[in-house]
Amino acid sequence: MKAVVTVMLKNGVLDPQGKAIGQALSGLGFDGVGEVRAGKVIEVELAETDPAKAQAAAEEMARKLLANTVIESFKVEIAA
Amino acid sequence: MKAVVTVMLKNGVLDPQGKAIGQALSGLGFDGVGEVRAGKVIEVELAETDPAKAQAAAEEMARKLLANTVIESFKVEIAA
Amino acid sequence: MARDVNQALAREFGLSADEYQRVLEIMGRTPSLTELGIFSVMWSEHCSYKSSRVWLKTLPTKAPWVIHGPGENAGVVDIGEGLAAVFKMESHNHPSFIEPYQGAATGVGGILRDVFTMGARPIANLNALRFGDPKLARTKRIVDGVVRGIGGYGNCVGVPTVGGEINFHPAYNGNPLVNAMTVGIADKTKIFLSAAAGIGNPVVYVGSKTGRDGIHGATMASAEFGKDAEEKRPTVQVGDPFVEKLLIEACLELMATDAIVAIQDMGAAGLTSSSVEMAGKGGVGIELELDHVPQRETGMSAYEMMLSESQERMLMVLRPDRQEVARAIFEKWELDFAVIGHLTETGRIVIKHKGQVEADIPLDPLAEQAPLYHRPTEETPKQARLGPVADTAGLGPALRTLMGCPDLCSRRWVWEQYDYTIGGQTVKRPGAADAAIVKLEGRTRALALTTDCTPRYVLADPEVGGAQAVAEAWRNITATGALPLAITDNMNFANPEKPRIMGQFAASIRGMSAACTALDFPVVSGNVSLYNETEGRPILPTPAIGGLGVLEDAAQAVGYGLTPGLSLVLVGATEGWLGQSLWLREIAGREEGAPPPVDLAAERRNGDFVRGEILAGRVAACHDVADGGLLVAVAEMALAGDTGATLERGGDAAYWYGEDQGRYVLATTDAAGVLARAQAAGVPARLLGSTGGALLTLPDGDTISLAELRRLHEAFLPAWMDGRAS
Amino acid sequence: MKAGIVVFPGINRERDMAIALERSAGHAPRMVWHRESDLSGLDLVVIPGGFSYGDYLRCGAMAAQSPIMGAIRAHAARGGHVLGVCNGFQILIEAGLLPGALLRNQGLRFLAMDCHLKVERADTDFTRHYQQGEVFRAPMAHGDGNYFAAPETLDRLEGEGRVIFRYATPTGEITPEANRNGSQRNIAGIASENLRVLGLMPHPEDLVDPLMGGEDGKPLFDSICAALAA
Ligand SMILES: Nc1ncnc2c1ncn2[C@@H]1O[C@H](COP(=O)(O)OP(=O)(O)O)[C@@H](O)[C@H]1O
Ligand SMILES: [Mg+2]
Repeated sequence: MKAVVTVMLKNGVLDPQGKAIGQALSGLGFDGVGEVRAGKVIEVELAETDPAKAQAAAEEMARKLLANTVIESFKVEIAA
Repeated sequence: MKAVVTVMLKNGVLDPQGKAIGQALSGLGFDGVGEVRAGKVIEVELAETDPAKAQAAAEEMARKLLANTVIESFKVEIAA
Repeated sequence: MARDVNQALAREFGLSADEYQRVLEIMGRTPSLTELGIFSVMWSEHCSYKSSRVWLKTLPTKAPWVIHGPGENAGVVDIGEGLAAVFKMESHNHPSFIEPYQGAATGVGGILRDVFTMGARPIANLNALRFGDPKLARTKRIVDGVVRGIGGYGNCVGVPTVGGEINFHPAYNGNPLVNAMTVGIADKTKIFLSAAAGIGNPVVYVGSKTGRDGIHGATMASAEFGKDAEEKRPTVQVGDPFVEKLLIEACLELMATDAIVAIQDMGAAGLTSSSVEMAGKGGVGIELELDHVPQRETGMSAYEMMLSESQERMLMVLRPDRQEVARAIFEKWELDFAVIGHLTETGRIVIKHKGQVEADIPLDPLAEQAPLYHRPTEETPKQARLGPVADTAGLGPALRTLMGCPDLCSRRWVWEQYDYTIGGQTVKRPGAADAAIVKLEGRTRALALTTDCTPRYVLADPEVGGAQAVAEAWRNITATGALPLAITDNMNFANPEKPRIMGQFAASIRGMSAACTALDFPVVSGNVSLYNETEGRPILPTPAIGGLGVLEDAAQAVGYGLTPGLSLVLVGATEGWLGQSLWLREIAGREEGAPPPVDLAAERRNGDFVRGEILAGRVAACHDVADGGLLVAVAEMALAGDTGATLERGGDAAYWYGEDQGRYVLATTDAAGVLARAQAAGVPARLLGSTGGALLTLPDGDTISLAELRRLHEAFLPAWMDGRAS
Repeated sequence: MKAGIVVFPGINRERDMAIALERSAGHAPRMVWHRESDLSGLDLVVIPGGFSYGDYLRCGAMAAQSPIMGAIRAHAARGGHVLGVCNGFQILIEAGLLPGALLRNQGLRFLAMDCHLKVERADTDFTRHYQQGEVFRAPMAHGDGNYFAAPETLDRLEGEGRVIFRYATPTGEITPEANRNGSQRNIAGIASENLRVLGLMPHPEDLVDPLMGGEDGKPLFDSICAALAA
């Protein structure tokens, strides 16, 4: 299975990259662009075949390594 | 609406970051970790209320700025 | 892969009909796809130097201190105390246009490997960059990517980027130049070469895995690949500086043992050129089993593996009894290590894959019958010497404009993205001296490093321009007090099949040769990049020069920053040569005239005099007079030292902005002594003024505060690139 | 004093650090490969700058998870001294030995330049050879040095006197212009509660010799060597 871990900065943590992207988009002439947040996505191929176990394993990976929970939150999705 | 743009390296393009993360996960004792790919996710708040138009705008943003289409591919999802 | 090998395919691979005929003769049969691939890359311009070789051979390459000249992965010179400097420059122009970040990054990675493959620890990187018109959005994107890429790679591998140069000109709009230079240090008795030896010895692959990166695009674009075409499309090479760092450490650790017989980086045309060159140079045969090549992707064919340009890989021939020692070192550094073949006595390269022989080529004819062209040349017509030009601007306004223009403004925005202090040996940083000064760890000895070329001179007169580029590199090293030893070059030109372009190349080489000989400054390595043109628009001919000099005591090095209470002395003759000057272009709006002549005898005499004064401790600061002329040189010295200057009255725009060659500005407490000694040595010199305060007082009495000058000088790049006032 | 420099794959300022330590201590430190687990006998453990694991994912994240961090934690718990510079600071933070986080520089560019640091406390083992409030110059070279922590954490750090260095002007003012990477409250270096674990972004080790352009960084190494001189 594949686990897709999305890691975003928590609310309240300054996101200079998101801000810069937002400014650049407006500069390119895109209208109506509001807040922009930039994050990371990590796709992990897993040998595990049980979705629940895969989910648990990926969450554990996120807590231990993929996200820094001081500043980031994460979300795990399991795909076949 | 919110557009979520996910940008990944194209298949076949070396992903040094994914490779290093994969090795680190194995080193942490996670078993059965296969290929790991690292990408970016950019969430853009849009004033647009028509999902189809939001989709088209976000794709345009991805092509113009968010993704480097020489080496990256992207995917757009629209959330309410 | 179901492609018939025939002349049409050979043509797609870049081989001419004659060249393909020669392949058929050598092989005595129709080559396999893999064989054709090997011939095409080995006989490509990049690997065979078929258009340039006849001219390169005429460059002076010898001196008592040259240990290895051109022909090895990098040049090697004796720098004293049992040490050697190993250095080379290489281009990554085309990849940097396609993908600026990765193109520049992998350019840095590639030149680093050329240096550490010889047993040297890299201690400094430099670069020479040319970009298009700053008014174009595309130029901005390329500058951003290239600068980030050079920093991203160099900073991560931990080699300081200490110098470089940047020009802007519309001729580079569709074809930027990214030339990267690396300098390394080795024990001069422990230089590693690439000639394979020892029949039966193992051929070992180390580093990253092989993917389909950068495989010659022509074949891949064809329809035969069907629906998986997208998957198999050649991909841009992505650099992994982390792996490169591990590779440096692992290779240097292995080089401290006696395991290595020969070693070569996998650069352009990866496994093909490294295996062919190692076996060819050693006069042995080589057999590879591609099944053992570490692979990143599945289903790769022999053709793909042989042509892949995946980065961060090396090929070695080891002593068989040291194989396990070597394996342990690479495993410690978590790098792939695979025995992929052995040396044979057949004189052939044999490639096996999945039980099949995919290629079997005799090595001698592959090398010896490689095409060699004496392409027709056409001389660039001499430009008339520029007549008098009226100065409608005045000295002060011109200075304000020039100090802020893209070609003369501060490069701080660039170098602040490069780690230039890492290693703890950087004695003169970017912006402090005419050449970067990097000390040798644990010693007082230091190297002086610079890159130089003035393409507008080369366009106007390729021979003068070629000589000028070498002379300027020599002058920049001299201006720090160091003794210039040798150069590397990167010959960037347009399409050599056009006689005018080939004529530029030939004339540049003539000029370079004359300067190298007159200045005892031989060429020890280099690179040629041709076909730099887009839609028929050629780049300016750009023979970039990377110079290296040595200083016995780093403490003797001088920079160009002024301090108060000094006299300024100009060394060298000033005629007021405005032809091809920046003043003419930026102030008068004209690009014309003959470029300033280079008098090599005067160059040498003036430089030797200046170096002598510096080493005698009589000079507090020194700057060569280059782009922009004398007044710009003085203004740069004032800004670097945050100290003003008052210039003596007199002189017109031609005097203060002319770009006459062979000149230096010295700041000294002993002007009378300097002038007397100059006169005795037959060197023209005159008092220019004195230093102090926070103003620059111009020869016409006008004044400019350093604060204003600094604002103008620092504004352009941050404002252009980041929309930020400096 | 026995110092050890921990080398993770991708670390690249270990030689600079060794030069600085040797200049102050008079003898060379020990290089400790990241797979070793024995730090016994060391008074000072130093994690130098560089790009451990390529700085991929997050700077310092992977090194912080490596087995030797257990030994470094134990050393700190025993009251041992630890110094983390640049990537070393990022690793200490990722390992939880120091609080907060280091984000991308504001402006999103790598910054290689001299900065000025104001010494907020000259009474620690790392800073005694400076004067209280003294300003010294140090090269910085990083892409992710933007110090961040929740307001409570910042207040606690300040309250406990654990902010050791701040980015300042050459004359000691704490201004936004002096704070190029955008760190909260201009924080450049912080210490643990017992003041024995110090992390900072700039590189005092690259300014310990007149030939490097000055000796502004040397007092830091003189301080720790004197404090730990046996
Ligand atoms: N313009 C030049 N001037 C002098 N030597 C050159 C020049 N171009 C190439 N060489 C030399 O030719 C050899 C092959 O260079 P190159 O093909 O760039 O090496 P690599 O295979 O490492 O890329 C090297 O020894 C190089 O120094
Ligand atoms: Mg090479």
